[in-house]
Amino acid sequence: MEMVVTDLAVARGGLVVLEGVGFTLRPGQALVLRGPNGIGKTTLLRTLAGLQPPVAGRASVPAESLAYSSHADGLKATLTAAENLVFWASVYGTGTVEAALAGMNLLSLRDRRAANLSAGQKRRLGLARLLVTGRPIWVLDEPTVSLDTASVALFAGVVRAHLAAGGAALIATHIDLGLDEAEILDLSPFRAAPGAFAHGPDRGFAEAFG
Amino acid sequence: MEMVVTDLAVARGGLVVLEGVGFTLRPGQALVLRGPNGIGKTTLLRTLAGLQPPVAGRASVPAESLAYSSHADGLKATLTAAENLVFWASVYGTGTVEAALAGMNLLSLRDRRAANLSAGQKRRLGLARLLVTGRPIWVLDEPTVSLDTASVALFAGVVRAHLAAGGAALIATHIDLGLDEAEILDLSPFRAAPGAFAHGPDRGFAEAFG
Amino acid sequence: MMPDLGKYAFAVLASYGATVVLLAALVALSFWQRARAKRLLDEVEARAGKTDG
Amino acid sequence: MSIWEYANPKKFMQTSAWLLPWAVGLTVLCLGIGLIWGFFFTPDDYKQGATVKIIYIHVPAAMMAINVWVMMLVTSLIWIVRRHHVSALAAKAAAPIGLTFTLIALVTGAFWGQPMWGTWWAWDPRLTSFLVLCLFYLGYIALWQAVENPDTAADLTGVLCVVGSVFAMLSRYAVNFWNQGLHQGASLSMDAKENVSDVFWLPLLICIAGFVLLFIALVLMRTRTEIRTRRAQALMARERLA
Amino acid sequence: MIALLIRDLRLAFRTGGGFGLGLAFFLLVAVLVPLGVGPEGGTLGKIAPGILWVGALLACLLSLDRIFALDFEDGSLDLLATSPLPMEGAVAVKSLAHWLVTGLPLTLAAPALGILLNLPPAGYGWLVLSLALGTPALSVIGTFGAALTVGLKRGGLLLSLLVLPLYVPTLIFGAEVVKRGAAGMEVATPLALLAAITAGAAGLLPFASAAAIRVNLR
Amino acid sequence: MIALLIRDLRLAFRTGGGFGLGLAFFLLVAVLVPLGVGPEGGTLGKIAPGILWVGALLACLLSLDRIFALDFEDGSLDLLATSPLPMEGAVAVKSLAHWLVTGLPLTLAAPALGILLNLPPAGYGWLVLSLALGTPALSVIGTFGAALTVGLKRGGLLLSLLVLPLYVPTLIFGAEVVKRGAAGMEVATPLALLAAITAGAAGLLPFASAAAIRVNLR
Ligand code: HEM
Ligand SMILES: Nc1ncnc2c1ncn2[C@@H]1O[C@H](COP(=O)(O)OP(=O)(O)OP(=O)(O)O)[C@@H](O)[C@H]1O
Ligand SMILES: Nc1ncnc2c1ncn2[C@@H]1O[C@H](COP(=O)(O)OP(=O)(O)OP(=O)(O)O)[C@@H](O)[C@H]1O
Ligand SMILES: [Mg+2]
Ligand SMILES: [Mg+2]
Repeated sequence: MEMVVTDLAVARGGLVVLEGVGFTLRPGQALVLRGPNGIGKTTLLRTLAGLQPPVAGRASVPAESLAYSSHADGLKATLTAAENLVFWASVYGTGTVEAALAGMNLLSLRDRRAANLSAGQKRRLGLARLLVTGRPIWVLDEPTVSLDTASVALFAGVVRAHLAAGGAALIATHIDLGLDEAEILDLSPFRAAPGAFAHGPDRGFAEAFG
Repeated sequence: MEMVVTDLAVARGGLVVLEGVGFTLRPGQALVLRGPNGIGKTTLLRTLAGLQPPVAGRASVPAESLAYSSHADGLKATLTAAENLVFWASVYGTGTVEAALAGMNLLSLRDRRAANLSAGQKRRLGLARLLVTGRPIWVLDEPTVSLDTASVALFAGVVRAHLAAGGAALIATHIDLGLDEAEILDLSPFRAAPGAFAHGPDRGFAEAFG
Repeated sequence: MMPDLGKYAFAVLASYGATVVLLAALVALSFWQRARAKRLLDEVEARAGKTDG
Repeated sequence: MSIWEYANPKKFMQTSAWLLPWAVGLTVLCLGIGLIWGFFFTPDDYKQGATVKIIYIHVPAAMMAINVWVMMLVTSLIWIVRRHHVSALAAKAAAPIGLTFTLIALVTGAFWGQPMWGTWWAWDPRLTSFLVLCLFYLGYIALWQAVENPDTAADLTGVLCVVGSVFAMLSRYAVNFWNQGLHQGASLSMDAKENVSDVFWLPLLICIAGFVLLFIALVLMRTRTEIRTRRAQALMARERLA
Repeated sequence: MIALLIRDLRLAFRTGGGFGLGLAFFLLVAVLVPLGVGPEGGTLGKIAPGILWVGALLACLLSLDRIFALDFEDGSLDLLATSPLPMEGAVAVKSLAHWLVTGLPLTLAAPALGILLNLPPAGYGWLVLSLALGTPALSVIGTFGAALTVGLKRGGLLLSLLVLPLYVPTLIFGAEVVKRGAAGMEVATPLALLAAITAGAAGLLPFASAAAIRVNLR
Repeated sequence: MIALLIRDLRLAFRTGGGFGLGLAFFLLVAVLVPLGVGPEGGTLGKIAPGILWVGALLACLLSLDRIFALDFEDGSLDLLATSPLPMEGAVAVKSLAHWLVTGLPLTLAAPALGILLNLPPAGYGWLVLSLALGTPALSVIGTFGAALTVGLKRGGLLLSLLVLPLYVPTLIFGAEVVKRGAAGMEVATPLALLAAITAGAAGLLPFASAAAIRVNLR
């Protein structure tokens, strides 16, 4: 259940943005990705989630162990909070959603349609989805956007419980989550040099023109 | 150029969420709205922007003086950063967009399509729109979502310059903007009591059965 | 009793039949909706009465 | 006391509770007399034979199909101008009734057309404009159902009803222009005798009254349902807040 | 206002949803109908005016939901509503942009498709004229339907249901002009009525559309 | 997989985009064509099989972009792609849901519309049979088109353009079945071809669609 990333290079829009990224994520560990806007955090996380291929290097992610959460929440506006979760619970073949609703303090909103939630409430629901995946490795892209202080603390508690249960979490964020035990990985040193292009997805092209 | 709000009640989804809100926003002043998720910040700001009618009370906003920025950025993915701004500049009848691009540190991205910007870069572009409106009163809903620390500081500087030039700003946010001179208005005390219903949009129906 | 409708029996009876079916459906729908609304309102009012008198 | 008092939901509930049994009773009486008289005790027409008995449903349904839309137009306008909730809800309650009447007119017309014109359906102007009316009803009902917030829905459907009325009239005219039809002219015009003979005339009138009363009874009942639902929604919203 | 027009046109070109695609759909209808109906020239020639008009109408219809939906989703519509542009003006400009991108190219391309459908030679002029007079009404009415359904998240179908009955008079008069023209009969009456509908719709409907949008943004 | 099917069906009902509206559009085409073409029963009866098939095809087409677009926009598609569901299965389920919501009700309602278009009586059975056999192919092929265009932000038109040529064989054979059936000729050959297209498309296209989606999410 270890995620090992070695010398990874990732590209966005045909352009290498990060290269040489390497780290290991062990059970019980939380790793916070930091870096200025546009450095490539989202790109890196999407690559790890298997949504796009890496340009170079390897990311070994144990099969069927990863839950990804993106900038968007993937909520269906016309379904209620509970129905949204039940769907994901059955896709992942896990059981009940009560624990997840309780965990993100959503019990009172369970029969409210997602369309009628405020920005922060939607986000809480999106995060509750992680709890029903039953997956050990969480890969989260700015999970606390729009959350108030109380909810951020609640979320930190949820992550801590997940780590204590042997899970791991990789979190890209700009704000402080109050997860003091988390390691921090600053991506700035891995910003791809302009020359990285020569090894990028257009390598064949670069060579073709010398 | 003063915005005076007295005893305002606002509703969302046919339900009064805040009542008795009152404050005055004078030139040169910044007011930060705080409150937990779901208290009704977005609803209040939309009401002030004139997008929905208030349930009770008055908001006197000087005509043609307000610029609103919502959770969403209103960017067109296929237009470049500069084209997006030029459009708003001509809608508001102001001149050039160079100052705005420079102000939000977007000069290097000016010919990049909005679709190819990262989450934080998009947000910066969305905020640059405020600079081309030429409006004195800014009404901003969580403007710093997805911004990194440097960009938050940049934005705080922009707001400070706006205030110094006689503008005013009303900002709903969960995080600290580093605007120490701003006053803070906590909305929690204004949460509507269930009885507020009797003055709400459903008054007729409350009476219907006595 | 039954009038002799001759060769037009089908047209006439089908018209009356279809009308009865359509009207019955509308009336049934109305009663069903009425019952549902009443039940819902009674429930909600009972709850409201408990919480804030 | 002004007439607008009745636009208060409470007042409306009281008045309609009193009115409804009368409306139901009169409906049963009129429809019973009219239909039984028409079906059993009128002679066959010399040209149309027994099919003339369809007239007792077809004509009242056709007339009411149009009149219900007119009523919806009026109540929509009242909602738009004076914002009385009951008015908007009455329009919402009336739409399915209008749709049913339109369908009855279409179906009985089709059954009538088969022996008379030798076809179930012809693109006759009057028939066509009824089909268009049917579409208007469907769109109106679908829009009510699509919008969640009841006031928003009332506003949008109100605007649709007003604009739709104008276009419904235009289509009526267009369709007349497009095709000269097979259909009967108006028979209830000034000089009734010229069109429908006396024997059919009186039971037909009673049936028309019966359909009007049926509409009144149904619309009262359905408006009461809508008011109850609306009140329940309001209370549930209040509950959520608490 | 001009800025909005330019932006909308530019967006239509950039996203490839412009001229090319409206036309392509029209072309495809003109191709599919003979495929479905069968190739006899006589039948085709008779139904050509009607099919061409129905095709133009459907091509219009398909692109209606994009008039406001994209602006609503990305929040621009909120921002436009709080901008100094009057909503009525914005709505009118959006109708105009839709017509420039859909109705106008359809009108220009119609004669070519007339050939595919064996339209009688006398009909070509009237086809172009009737489309030129009638398609603006389609855009304006469609904008109204789009305004009613903006934010309802249900694709084009509810919109189609609402808009199609409103299209009936335009369709009838439009097709009638071509049919009569092709048969050499007089066309002044339907032509005048078509023009009247377009003028009336363009003059009045933007107000209704603007009201609907304001309600939907609430 | 069943969870996905249930969710998609539930969404279709909740958003009102279900049975009612697909049908409504089909009805509208059946109404508009006579309005455009003119009311003579003979002409209408002759073109009825073709028009009904073209109408079913367009009704299908209009709802195609909703198969993936909504899931893409709100991020669910990313999440589905990283879930344990194989993408091929998810795509097949989505085609099935689309057919249940569109193709099936169209098939059931077609005879009523046959009346409006003066379809000859012998054609009704064949109309239903051909639609029942052919509409699944429309859904599967349409899903492929939707997979190709997901995320391209350009409304239904590009999608229509891509998909319509793929629909041509289904349309031709389907309409041919009805036409021959209505005329009392033998229909075995087009019917067999129609069934073959559906079987082939349903068996193979989901793989292509899944591949297209994976590429589009990259
Ligand atoms: C589906 C088809 C039909 C529709 C939608 C339809 C519709 C109508 C309408 C709108 C009226 C006018 C009521 C009024 O304004 O007073 C009417 C009246 C009438 N219809 Fe039909 N009709 C249909 C078929 C037929 C057929 C096939 C016949 C008989 C051959 C027929 C016979 C009459 C007669 C005798 C009247 C009374 C004339 C009058 O009071 O105006 N209708 N129908
Ligand atoms: N389609 C594209 N074509 C070219 N460049 C792109 C494209 N999409 C994104 N980029 C660029 O790739 C870089 C990485 O973007 P990414 O979204 O991964 O950044 P991020 O670290 O997540 O930033 P943020 O904190 O703002 O979310 C950015 O500089 C962005 O401008
Ligand atoms: N359509 C709706 N129907 C009913 N209630 C709604 C609807 N939309 C929002 N609400 C509720 O109204 C309240 C106010 O929402 P609003 O978006 O204004 O909150 P907010 O203060 O902006 O929250 P956040 O910080 O999470 O953005 C919330 O409790 C929300 O759940
Ligand atoms: Mg990012
Ligand atoms: Mg908010």
